[in-house]
Amino acid sequence: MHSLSDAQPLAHQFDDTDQQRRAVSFGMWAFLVNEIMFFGGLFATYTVYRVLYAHAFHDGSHHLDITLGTINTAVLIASSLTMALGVWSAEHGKRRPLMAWLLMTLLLGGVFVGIKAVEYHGKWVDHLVPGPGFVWHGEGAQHVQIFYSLYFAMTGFHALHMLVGFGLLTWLIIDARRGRFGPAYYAPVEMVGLYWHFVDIVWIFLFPLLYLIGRH
Amino acid sequence: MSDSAHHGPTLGVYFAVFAALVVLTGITVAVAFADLGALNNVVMLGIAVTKATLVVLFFMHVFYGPRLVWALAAGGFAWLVILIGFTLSDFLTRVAVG
Amino acid sequence: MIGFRLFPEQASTIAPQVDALLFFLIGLSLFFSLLIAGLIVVFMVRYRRRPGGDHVPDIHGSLALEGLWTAIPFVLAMTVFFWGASIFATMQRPPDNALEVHVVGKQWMWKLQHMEGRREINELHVPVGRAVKLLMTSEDVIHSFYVPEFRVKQDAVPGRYSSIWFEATKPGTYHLFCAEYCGTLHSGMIGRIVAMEPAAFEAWLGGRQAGANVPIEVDGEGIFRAQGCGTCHRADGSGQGPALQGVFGKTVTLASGQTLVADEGYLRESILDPNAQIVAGYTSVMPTFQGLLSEEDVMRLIAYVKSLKAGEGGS
Amino acid sequence: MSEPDGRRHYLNVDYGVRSWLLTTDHKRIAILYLCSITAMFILGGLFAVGIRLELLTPQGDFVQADTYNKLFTMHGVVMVFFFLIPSIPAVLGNFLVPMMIGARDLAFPRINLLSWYLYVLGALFTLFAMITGGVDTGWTFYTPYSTASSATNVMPTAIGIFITGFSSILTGLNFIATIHTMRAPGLTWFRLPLFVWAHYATSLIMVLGTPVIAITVALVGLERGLHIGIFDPALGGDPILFQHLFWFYSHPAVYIMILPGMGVISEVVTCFARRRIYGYGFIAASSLMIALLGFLVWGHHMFVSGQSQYAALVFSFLSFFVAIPSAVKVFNWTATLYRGSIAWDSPMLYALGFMGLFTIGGLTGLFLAALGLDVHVHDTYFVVAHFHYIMVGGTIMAYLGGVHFWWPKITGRMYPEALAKVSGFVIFLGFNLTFFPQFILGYLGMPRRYHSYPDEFQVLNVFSTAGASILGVGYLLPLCYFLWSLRYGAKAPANPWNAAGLEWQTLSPPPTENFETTPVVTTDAYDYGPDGARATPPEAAVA
Repeated sequence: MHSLSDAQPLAHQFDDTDQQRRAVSFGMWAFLVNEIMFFGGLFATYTVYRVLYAHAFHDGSHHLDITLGTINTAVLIASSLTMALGVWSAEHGKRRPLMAWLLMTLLLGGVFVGIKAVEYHGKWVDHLVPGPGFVWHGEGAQHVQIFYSLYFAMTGFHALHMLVGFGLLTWLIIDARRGRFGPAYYAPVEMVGLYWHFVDIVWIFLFPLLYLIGRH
Repeated sequence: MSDSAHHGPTLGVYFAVFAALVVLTGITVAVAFADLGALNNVVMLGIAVTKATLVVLFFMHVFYGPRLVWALAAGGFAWLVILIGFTLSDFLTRVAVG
Repeated sequence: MIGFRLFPEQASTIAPQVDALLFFLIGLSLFFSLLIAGLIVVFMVRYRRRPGGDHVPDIHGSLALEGLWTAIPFVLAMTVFFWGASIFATMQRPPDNALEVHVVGKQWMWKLQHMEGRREINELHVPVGRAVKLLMTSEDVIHSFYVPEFRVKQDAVPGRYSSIWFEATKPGTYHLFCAEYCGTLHSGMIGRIVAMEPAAFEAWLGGRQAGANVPIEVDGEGIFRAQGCGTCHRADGSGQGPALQGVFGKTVTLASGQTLVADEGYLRESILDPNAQIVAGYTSVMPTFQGLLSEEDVMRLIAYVKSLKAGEGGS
Repeated sequence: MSEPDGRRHYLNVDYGVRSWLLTTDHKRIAILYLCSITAMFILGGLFAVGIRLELLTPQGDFVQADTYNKLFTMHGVVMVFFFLIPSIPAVLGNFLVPMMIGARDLAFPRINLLSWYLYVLGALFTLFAMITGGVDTGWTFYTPYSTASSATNVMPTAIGIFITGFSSILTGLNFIATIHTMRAPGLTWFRLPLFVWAHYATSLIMVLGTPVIAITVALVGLERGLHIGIFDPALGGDPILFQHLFWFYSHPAVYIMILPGMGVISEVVTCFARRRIYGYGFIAASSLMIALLGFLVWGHHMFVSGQSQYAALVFSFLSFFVAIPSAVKVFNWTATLYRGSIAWDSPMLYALGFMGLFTIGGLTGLFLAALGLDVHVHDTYFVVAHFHYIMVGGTIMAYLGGVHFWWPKITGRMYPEALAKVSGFVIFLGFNLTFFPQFILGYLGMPRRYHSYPDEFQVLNVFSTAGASILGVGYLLPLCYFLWSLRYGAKAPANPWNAAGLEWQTLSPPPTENFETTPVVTTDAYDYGPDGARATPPEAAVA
């Protein structure tokens, strides 16, 4: 009597597909608002310490690799584009392009996380991972450590969201292969798209706040 | 409201937004190396907000979507401002003890 | 100490003010609770359901009434706000001639020192009729210095200074509580405030341990020497660090171009984290004294720096 | 709970364990929550018994200081995160929101089930922390005590709260999407029952506030586990920042607890006074105002913490504004009684008890919002008394009133009315005896979280403990007669109270699909009409 999935063509609790689509879209947006506040706690912490320890934050930021950061920004923006094109393909019933764009998105996401891993490794080698092993030869070591604590917390939670996105994309690609999406039903693609763009937006703020401060 | 999802942007808009995002990323990196004093932060955040707005409006279809979604997206950012603003109101107005 | 009671003693200048607001609020609360409770009981009885007589009028609401009972709470709330805020403002501003006492909280005791040097643990002697200002910090977790009979309370926060003041009005012995939960023996972190007549206080201050009590700035000066601070902070300004004479309370310009007032908090930071905010014209050569100095020693050092007046040769 | 007449309803549609653990029916999930929060309430209550026994004597001789600290911490954690926050929304809200708006289920039934599993998982982590030694930080987890000083099980508790937070968020999301998109034809926003409005406002807080506490406890966990500096002053952090982030959620969380209770009161008072609610729009708007203002006042928990005095002024100023919508609600409920036809049934008695206790709780909130006065009573028993008047006198009274009101609908059985009345009086009496003396204790200066205390506070503490034992009996009574009623209670008709809400227009217990045909709404809420009769007889709508 119960449908197998909330995202079935029409779940029992809805009167029609239009109501279902509105509910799903609305729920997703409300979820993203919740996500804004989740990262919001980190952004608030960042802002306070940035104001208190501006100098140390600049010093800490100088040890981030601006080239890798910029490349990663471009990669993530590109993945947002491919995701948007994926949604467009689904909406227009183009099955093969849909799969291609989703795969491309997954690939670009993989590149992003790969580069992030390289950066993390570099910080590990340079003893810039906060904790007992943190070494800083310069002023305000404690405050620089706070910068790195926030760097790892913020990019870490962001990367965690990317990993969740990988799972969602994989699920979409499998379903797309089975030909489950078309002009009449592509809400899952659209919803994962919203999620992916949100994760992109978080990075759009993280990049300047972490990499670009006090460079002049 | 119900048909909103079907009136997404054209492919041209997607590529234009992508181009704008790339250009803005370039600008923000370039500006970071210029010394504009306090203006550095303003420009940096201004560009980030612009980029985010582009993504929200076009990639996430809010531009074409119902007002309710506008309200939700705006409400989320408003709450972020409350959190950060009121917290900072403490840290920025602390004065000497006694 | 004393038997059962329903109301705390008023033993400070601020206590009657706080209590006046309390009585106003109790009056207000009684009025509204009795009004609501009374109306509920009257309506319950008067309009209780009777068999067959189920005739109720169809009332939706009244804009005028809604306006009225929005406006009345608003006016009352604003009255209470301004009243409470004005008392708070008084609590925040110690008189200029206040005696100073240093307070360091730690799990689970209060360590106090008077400027004249006398140290106390879990006990504070103060004179009646003279404002006393506490400069407080904590060695470990957050504590809170609370004297109910004085109606004052302030958290002692590790890593920074906070402050309260009070003026005792009645000689006597009062409670000192830690009001911020601080671990196992939180409820054992209590003590006494002993308010004394001024003459008795003076006698106590210099009294029993006379000779053993050196003024706090002298203590501070000893630390200043022992740590070799004077090597760089020379009185004539020729050292690697700025001269400290007259620096307390002055506005200083930092290397970053910002300015700030050199208060206790800034001096503390400059000792424990010297490179955080360097005065313009100096370089970051000073080592940190974190771990080398206790919070009490840092306070003594600051007392010494405060005692250095502009134009005087240090030592 | 079998039905002799053989009619199919949500309870007898299937009996297997799987049919419960894998259900996506909002009504069954509500029952799952009902059982789990009742278990947590009993656990939290046992901790309270320990606290009150310890405080019977001043010396601290019943348990060790360490044990006492764990008792009040676990009492707070269990009651706040695992009972009060889910209580009305997850049980009554889950059951009733879809029914009140004429829907077959919530928008996302599987996510609803996921919420319950997250709740259970979070509870298991917290129980694990308690069984393996407990936690002693206070439910507030203030740093640096929680990150650097406490040697107890902070981590598993923090993980438990983190996970339960997501349960709460998902419930909120579900309600918001459901209320927006799934209302029955004709059910416009201004015809919604105020219970639904209250849950809508509550859900906004859950979605906007809960993620902040989640990330905050995550940071506490990171700092504690990896010794990275974020809040610990010894590592350059600022412990006051933790308090900001904590109260950004935890103050609005008070409204998560009380707003749904206010929703219950609006339903019960109208039904038993047979009156249209007085000032519908004002009560609905006041719920939203409380949700909004609730986010702007958190700093009033920090007046003596070392927060900037200017920030303190702003937070105090805004705090007084919350008093206004709360007062508006109480006045409107009272006005609803005027010239009504008031029945003294037990749900009504609970509702009136709520109004009295909430009024006292709300008014004493003014004492705490007033800066100069708060300095004295902050962190004393005055605060303890105040928030128990709101959370126990308010929320639990409303929760019990609601359970009595909807029990016939939920289970299809009537409970013994006389016993329900008795327990209502016992609770009211026991509650006041327990917590009123604490106002006096607080003003006298007894700090909260004290294991031992000066002798002069003993008399009032003895009163409090005596009251608590009466209160305990009061809470045990409903537990007994509700269980009894499942087997021996009289069968409930579809609408035992002759109430107007949509949920009463279907059978008791309702069928799995709630309504056999989607209802069409043509009237405002609480349409008891000039003659005290309902607009539509219940059986008509079902048939």
